[in-house]
Amino acid sequence: MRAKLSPKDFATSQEVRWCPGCGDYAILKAVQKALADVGARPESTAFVSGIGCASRFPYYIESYGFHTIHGRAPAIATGLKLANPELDVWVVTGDGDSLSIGGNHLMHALRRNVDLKILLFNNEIYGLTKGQYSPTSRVGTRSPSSPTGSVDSPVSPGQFALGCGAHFFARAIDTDKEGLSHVLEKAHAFRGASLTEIFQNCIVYNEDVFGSFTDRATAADTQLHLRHGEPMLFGENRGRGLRFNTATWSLEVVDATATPEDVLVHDESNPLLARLLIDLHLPVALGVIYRKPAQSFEDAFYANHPSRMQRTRSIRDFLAGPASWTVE
Amino acid sequence: MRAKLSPKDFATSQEVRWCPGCGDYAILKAVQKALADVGARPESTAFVSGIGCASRFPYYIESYGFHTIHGRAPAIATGLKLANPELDVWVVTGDGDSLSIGGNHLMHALRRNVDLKILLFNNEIYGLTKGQYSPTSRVGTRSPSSPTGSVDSPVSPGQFALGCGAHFFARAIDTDKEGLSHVLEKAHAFRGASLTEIFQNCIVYNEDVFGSFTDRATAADTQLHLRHGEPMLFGENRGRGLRFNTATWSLEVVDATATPEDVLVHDESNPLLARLLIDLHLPVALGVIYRKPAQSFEDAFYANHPSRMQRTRSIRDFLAGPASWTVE
Amino acid sequence: MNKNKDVDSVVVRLAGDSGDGIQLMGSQFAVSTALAGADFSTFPDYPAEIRAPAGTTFGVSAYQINLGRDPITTAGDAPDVLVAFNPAALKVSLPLLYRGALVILNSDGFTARNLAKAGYEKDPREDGTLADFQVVMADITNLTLEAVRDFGLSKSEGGRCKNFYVLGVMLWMFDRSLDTVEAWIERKLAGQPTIRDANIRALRAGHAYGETQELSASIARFRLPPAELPAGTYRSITGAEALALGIAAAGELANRSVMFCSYPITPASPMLHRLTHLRELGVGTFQAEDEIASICAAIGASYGGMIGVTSSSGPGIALKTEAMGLAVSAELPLVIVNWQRGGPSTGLPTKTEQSDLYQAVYGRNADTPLPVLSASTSGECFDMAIEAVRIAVRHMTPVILLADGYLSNAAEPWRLPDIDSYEPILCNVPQGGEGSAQRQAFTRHPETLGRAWITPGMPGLMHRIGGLEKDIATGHISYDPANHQQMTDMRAAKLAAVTHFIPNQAIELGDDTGDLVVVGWGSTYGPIYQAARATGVSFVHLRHLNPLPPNLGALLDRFDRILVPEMNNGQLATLLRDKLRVDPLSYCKVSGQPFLIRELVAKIEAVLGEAS
Amino acid sequence: MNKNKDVDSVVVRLAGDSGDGIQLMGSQFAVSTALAGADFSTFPDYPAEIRAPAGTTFGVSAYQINLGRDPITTAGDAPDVLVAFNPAALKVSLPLLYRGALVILNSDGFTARNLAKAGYEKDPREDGTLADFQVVMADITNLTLEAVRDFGLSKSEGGRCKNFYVLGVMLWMFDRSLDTVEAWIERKLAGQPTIRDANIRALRAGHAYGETQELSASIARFRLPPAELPAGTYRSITGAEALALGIAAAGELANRSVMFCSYPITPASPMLHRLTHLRELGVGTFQAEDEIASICAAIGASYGGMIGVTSSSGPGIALKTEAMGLAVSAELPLVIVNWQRGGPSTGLPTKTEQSDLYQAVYGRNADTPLPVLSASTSGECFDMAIEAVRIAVRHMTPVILLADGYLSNAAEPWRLPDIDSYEPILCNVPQGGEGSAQRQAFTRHPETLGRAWITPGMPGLMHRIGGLEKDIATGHISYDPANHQQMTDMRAAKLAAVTHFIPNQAIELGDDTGDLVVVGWGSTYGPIYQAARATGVSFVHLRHLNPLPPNLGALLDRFDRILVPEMNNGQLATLLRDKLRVDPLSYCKVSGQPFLIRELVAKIEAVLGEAS
Ligand SMILES: Cc1ncc(C[n+]2csc(CCOP(=O)(O)OP(=O)(O)O)c2C)c(N)n1
Ligand SMILES: Cc1ncc(C[n+]2csc(CCOP(=O)(O)OP(=O)(O)O)c2C)c(N)n1
Ligand code: SF4
Ligand code: SF4
Ligand SMILES: [Mg+2]
Ligand SMILES: [Mg+2]
Repeated sequence: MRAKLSPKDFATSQEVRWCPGCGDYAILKAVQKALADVGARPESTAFVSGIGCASRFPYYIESYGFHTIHGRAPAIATGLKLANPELDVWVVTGDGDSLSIGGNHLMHALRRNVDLKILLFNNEIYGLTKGQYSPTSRVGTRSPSSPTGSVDSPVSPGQFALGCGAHFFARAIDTDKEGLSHVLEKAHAFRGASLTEIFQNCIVYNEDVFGSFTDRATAADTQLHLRHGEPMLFGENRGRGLRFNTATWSLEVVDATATPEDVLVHDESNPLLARLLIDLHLPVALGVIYRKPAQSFEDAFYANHPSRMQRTRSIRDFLAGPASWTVE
Repeated sequence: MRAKLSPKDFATSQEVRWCPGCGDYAILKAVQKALADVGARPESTAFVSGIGCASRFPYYIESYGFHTIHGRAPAIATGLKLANPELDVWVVTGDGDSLSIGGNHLMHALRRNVDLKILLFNNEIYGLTKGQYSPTSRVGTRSPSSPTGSVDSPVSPGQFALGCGAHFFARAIDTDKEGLSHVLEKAHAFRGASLTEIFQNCIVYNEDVFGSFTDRATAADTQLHLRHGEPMLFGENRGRGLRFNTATWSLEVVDATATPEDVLVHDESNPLLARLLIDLHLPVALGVIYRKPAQSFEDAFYANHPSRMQRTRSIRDFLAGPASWTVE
Repeated sequence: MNKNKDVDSVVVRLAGDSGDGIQLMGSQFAVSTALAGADFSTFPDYPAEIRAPAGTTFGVSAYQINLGRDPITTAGDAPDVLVAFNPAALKVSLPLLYRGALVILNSDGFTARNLAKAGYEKDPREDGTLADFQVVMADITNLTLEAVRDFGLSKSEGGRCKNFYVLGVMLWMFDRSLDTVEAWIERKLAGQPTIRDANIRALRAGHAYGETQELSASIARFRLPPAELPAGTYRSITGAEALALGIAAAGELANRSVMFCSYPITPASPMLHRLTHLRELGVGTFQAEDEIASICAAIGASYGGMIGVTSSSGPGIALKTEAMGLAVSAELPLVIVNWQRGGPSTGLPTKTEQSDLYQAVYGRNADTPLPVLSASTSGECFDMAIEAVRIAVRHMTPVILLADGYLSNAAEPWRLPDIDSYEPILCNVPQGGEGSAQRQAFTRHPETLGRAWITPGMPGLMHRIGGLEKDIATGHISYDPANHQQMTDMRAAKLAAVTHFIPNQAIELGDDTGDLVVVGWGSTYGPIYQAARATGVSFVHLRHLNPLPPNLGALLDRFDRILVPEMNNGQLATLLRDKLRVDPLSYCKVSGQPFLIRELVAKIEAVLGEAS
Repeated sequence: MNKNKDVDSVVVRLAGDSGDGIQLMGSQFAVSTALAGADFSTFPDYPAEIRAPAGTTFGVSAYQINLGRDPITTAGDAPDVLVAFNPAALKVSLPLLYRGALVILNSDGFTARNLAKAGYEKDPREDGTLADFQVVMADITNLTLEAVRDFGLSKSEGGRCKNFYVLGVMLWMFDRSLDTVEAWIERKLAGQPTIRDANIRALRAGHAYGETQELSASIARFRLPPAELPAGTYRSITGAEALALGIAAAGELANRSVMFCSYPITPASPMLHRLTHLRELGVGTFQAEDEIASICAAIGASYGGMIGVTSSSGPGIALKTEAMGLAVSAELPLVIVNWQRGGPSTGLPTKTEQSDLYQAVYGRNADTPLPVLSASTSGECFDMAIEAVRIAVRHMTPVILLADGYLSNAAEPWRLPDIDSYEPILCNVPQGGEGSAQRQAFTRHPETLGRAWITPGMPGLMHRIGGLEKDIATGHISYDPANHQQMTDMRAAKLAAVTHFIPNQAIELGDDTGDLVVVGWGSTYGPIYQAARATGVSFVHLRHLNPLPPNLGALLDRFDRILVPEMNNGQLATLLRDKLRVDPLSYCKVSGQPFLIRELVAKIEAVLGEAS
């Protein structure tokens, strides 16, 4: 059996070119560690990205890497997976790359359930092009292209993914080592399309846009870390929990010490619960929000292919077609 | 006040070029009737379509019409709406046009809530290109491009729309005059992006794919016609109803005569209920499934525009810029 | 009149409603013709609507076939025989006919309603419209219903057999056996025995109808001399079939699997459909969500080590141009097949044109050179597909192969190739070499300038590629000015390197020097061949468009004048001016229809007439 | 040494980390220069990374400015003065300098770590690397911190003021007043009083530093003669600003609102940003989800009666080509601005190139002709924007306007135009006319061939348009062969019609006949102008690329040889060969950098040297 690799083994010689203080650095570290922890092999791992600051990622991971074109990474990764289903393929993308120009390919990769681990670095801004608002920017975002505030209502990556028929959706914060490692490992273990939204701080163009819940000081009250099969608790010594109000069809916070029986247990296979959790604002739901295994696209593709993409006959047998004749 | 127009007034001189027996004919009649009923004016109405059999629609409606390119109708209609927000703009599209190549533009039109009445003729097939499977085709669909059956799991127009943040989603059957007229009028009355999925029979390439619930004989048991604020009843003399099972988070059929109090009342503003209704198979939910008014994109755009797109100053005032100097 | 007419070739046109099964009838007639040893060429001409309203002129579906002694290279300028199922079919076909042609009409189709729909005020059968033609009228619908009476089919079901009834008549007229058609019906309709038997009955009845007085009295049967095709085994093939087979064959020659990624579009779809039946050849087909996704998936497949192929027609190719740039920059093999159609925009989807040459050669942002090939005949699509894959993997570059709507549907006899006679296709497998994997990935073969095809999964060769400019030596990102110049020059040199691997341009017909040479490309081969043959001028036909064959300049210099007929507004003429500094005369036809031989003959004679 | 140096022009280059505020400092220096009446031209040169790691060579951000007596048309070949904030900045800039140039170094930046990062084994300040230069070293960081000490800023905050400190020094060196800069700081930093005051303090301290012995002893101040610009009011302007203003002005001249629909991309974004500030001019900006949506929204806006404009750079333009075909087919006005950048693919996003000419002229499927224009200087972007809109609405066609990354960012003095001197832009409003609305919508103006611009909302004129071929008379869908030929000819004729409305080509410099003429287009205007001036050859610069000016062929025929310098691999040369049958010499530079005057002079002299 092969020697276990360390995070360093997944680092390249290339100088990292993000702005000092960019959340991408923390994500890079976490991914390198996760790859080592899950025992990934560099030669059978590929990182495919689009264009954007986030999409520079492949240059910094010692594996196969393809920095493609804006918005198309899921489509290129789909082709790669069809050519070699055994590869461990990660897609790294930004909120603009995946939800602006790339929305269609993301939708189809998700609904087909192609076995791709998609990491969406959501900083709610177009970083690389110098800070215009993105499809995840909140209404009123002031940016070079919206000096008086944006008017487009944003799309929610989670709601979008589930609407497309995604089988896996998780969330983490760039600098939350533990939470991020947890979802990365779960995503890696999932054979199918997984979308992991990572709240990433763009220190230059959208600093602290997630401050309301990423701030460590208040984390206990603002973050809900989900675990399948465990009660949804948060707050100081996990004193509060969530309950489903059947009258309003919504989640509400309850005193978990007073009425523990009311507290919902997280069921990652419940699509309605997932949708409620995605929209939750205080606390913000983190971890694996939805997970429902199903046959992956390439597995279905190969299962449906008579020769599993092998050449079992020669072109000779096909040239003559239905009817042929001979001329002496 | 102007003379009320009749459906005939919305017919053009052009020979209709669909296959005999195509569901599109019934939709055309219904739309012409609806336009007359709601008192639409031909000069302030525009139909914008993409490419496909469905997208031939504008040629047959006496109003302004733009038969554009494949998948782009929502984007072109958005520009038209920005140029003239008072127009009554309808987008006619097919399942391939809107959810295959056009998925991204549909998503953005919906999340921005552009005031477009989008009619999606879903026949679960690419008609115009001679019958290949589409993104709404069921797994196993045999077609010229999937002789042994398709392997892609389909996307649900309704789930997709809600996932994108749509504010209006309705459904009807091509040949169901009453149901179709009802949703067309509701869609017309909604200022914002409305997506109306019309189950359309492609008699040539996908005949009767919706037969299980469009068959008139069994309609009572297979169709649930929704009305906001009314109990969800169906079946012979509306003897059955739907109840929300809080344990399984799902809808279940109950005997409405026995336990009327259990029967859910339709609330079109409830997004969770909407998602349950969209996935319901027997009966199939028809009518306005979800409706949540919000400011339309162009209204927000104009409200945020200092001069509401009028020229209130001259270029003269802007030429000099921040600093200028004079050379004698 | 004598019962048998000896002719060298006959042009038959079958025309009716989209619902009349004309295309099927035509292709079956072609196969029977072929099996009897005649050379032939067909031209299916159908509307953009799936089933346009019955009886309308725009709804007419036609199938023209030219059969006889070889070389038959076009479907023929003008039909000698027309079968019209209704007035609309007569209306649109009549202008094409020579005087004296035989016109067979389905009288049942000539109802007042249909006459009106076709825009006939008077019945053309009575007002002298057909005076110049030999007319035969038959109540085909009724005769067919008669024939299939015992099967208890509904009137409409029974009526649908009439195409086979007419086919029976045609087969009698050309003295062909019914066997192949019957075998085909047996196969196709095995599932519906009644329909099957009814159709066979109709076919035989039609044939019998010929034998009997009614017809044989009035018209002659055609007797065609056997074609003098080179010895070998033949089949009838369309361009779509040949290109699909060629791609699969290339995979076998390269010993790689093929991933065909496409999005349906007229007239490219038939290739996708065909490839779904070649899966045992290691061919996979992926129907993507759009053209951008399809080329991207093909690029991903090539990156993964398979031969990535994508296909579309003009509007879809336009959407692929950004990704082509990525393939050029990342230096990945890829074949892009363009089945050209009438434009601009949606244009005339079912009509043919060759107006995407500009787009293929010049249609990308930045200096992004890539090889461009084209196929001249349906059968040649096979060889050009192999050539395209060969160039793509040899030079590690995307290659565009131009075909068109005419080739996609047109059938011709095709001599089965001996696959063993083809050179294997060699891939640039990593040579080891020194330096980092990054360096190795961008180490180029000295002659082809193709880089090593290193694919994910290979141990120890992990590296990064992308669309940013790369250092020519290390393969890492580089914005260095001098390096960008070197890389730009390298990309130009790589295209030029292709020149050393392609054959010299041969002359199809005529002397290798003289007053006038006609230069063509693509599906205009057929009509130009006949026109050059008729006028005796020299004829050069291009298959390699970018780069052009090494000797082409010298070859053309040996002629005083160059005439370039094209189904576009002069795109090859531009290319020749640009690359060879010659100044050809353009003869452009942009009507969605192929050139007629007589149009070309007239043009050539006019040019010869002018003092050079 | 004497304290004052009289010179005609000086080239200054400021270089440091992306984080050092070089670009800001440069543009402020430019404005102060301008206000003092000097002519100038700037060239901002920054990395693709937002804030590349400090101290790295690829992270160097530079701003070069050439100032002095007019005509200054380039940022200068080689700096006379270099300010380097760190070793990396020195490393990348040094090769550009002439011997004897003045080099000002920020000693604080020369730490061992930074020297290593820049790849210096030895300290260039000590190993003789700078022997040929006049070197001044100053602990700028410390001096700055010193200056702002009392504001109690953190070390990093304080350090960030050093660009203003250096700006102070430069203003002293060129004898410029501090007022404009101070005013600017007051405005921009009104919100942060401490930072504001600290920066002003730093600025003054830098200026004072010059006055004091330390500097004035060692180096000379530059005394520049006043520029001899034509009388008028001037401002400093970049191409992005000028093009934005031009589009808004065109809207005013046409009395229509403008809808600008775009998707951000380097280097096109600045135009989008600029237009968001012109909304009171009836300009709207829509940031679409991608390039396809942006051109489609612009088409929708034009269909709705506004002037639809979209913009991008090469990769984004590639995605727009399908929709351009729709605009050509539907005959709607539209302006597409392409800010060209280095390619292929993502290429070198922040570097300039003019390699999208092929794409603009030939880059669409089918025969889809459309007018193509280009801007030569930052200021000229204003007039060309108006010309583009004028042609688009006059002929009812999409128009491509080519600019590039250099123009987008380069600033120059611009004489404010008198808007009243511009012809109003007339729109093809429906003329009533007879026949159905469908017919009226496709009734064309006899000279322009522009159809009537009928927009939804107009009573009684409802009609249908689309991308399928249309009957030339009725405007209804038509697949008729003859009609398609007529429509294809009409589209070609419409492009040709533009020729009658554009000015004859003038000669920029030199005789109108002779041995050699240099032909340029786009942003190469500046360097070619100077090179032609220096060598005395004739110079022709094109603004109308498709169609070409009516007299161009005749004009070029009056010269024995034509030299075409381009920042691409010979694209204009192809166009001239194709359209004018001339055979120019190409001089190609594809390094992402503008031509240097000396490169062009050398080339011209070499060409003149060869016997013609
Ligand atoms: C076809 C194309 N369109 C536009 C661009 C310009 N562009 C590059 S990255 C980007 C968006 C980046 O935003 P995001 O995806 O959120 O990534 P981030 O930089 O924020 O990490 C854009 C618009 C491009 N490179 N290519
Ligand atoms: C860019 C482009 N790609 C592909 C096509 C071919 N095409 C035309 S319609 C269509 C799909 C039609 O399916 P759908 O949208 O469901 O409409 P339907 O015909 O079923 O009503 C396709 C693939 C095209 N016209 N343009
Ligand atoms: S711009 Fe923002 S996202 Fe991009 S590298 Fe800098 S901090 Fe990170
Ligand atoms: S193909 Fe299908 S959808 Fe298209 S017109 Fe015919 S029946 Fe209707
Ligand atoms: Mg982002
Ligand atoms: Mg469909």
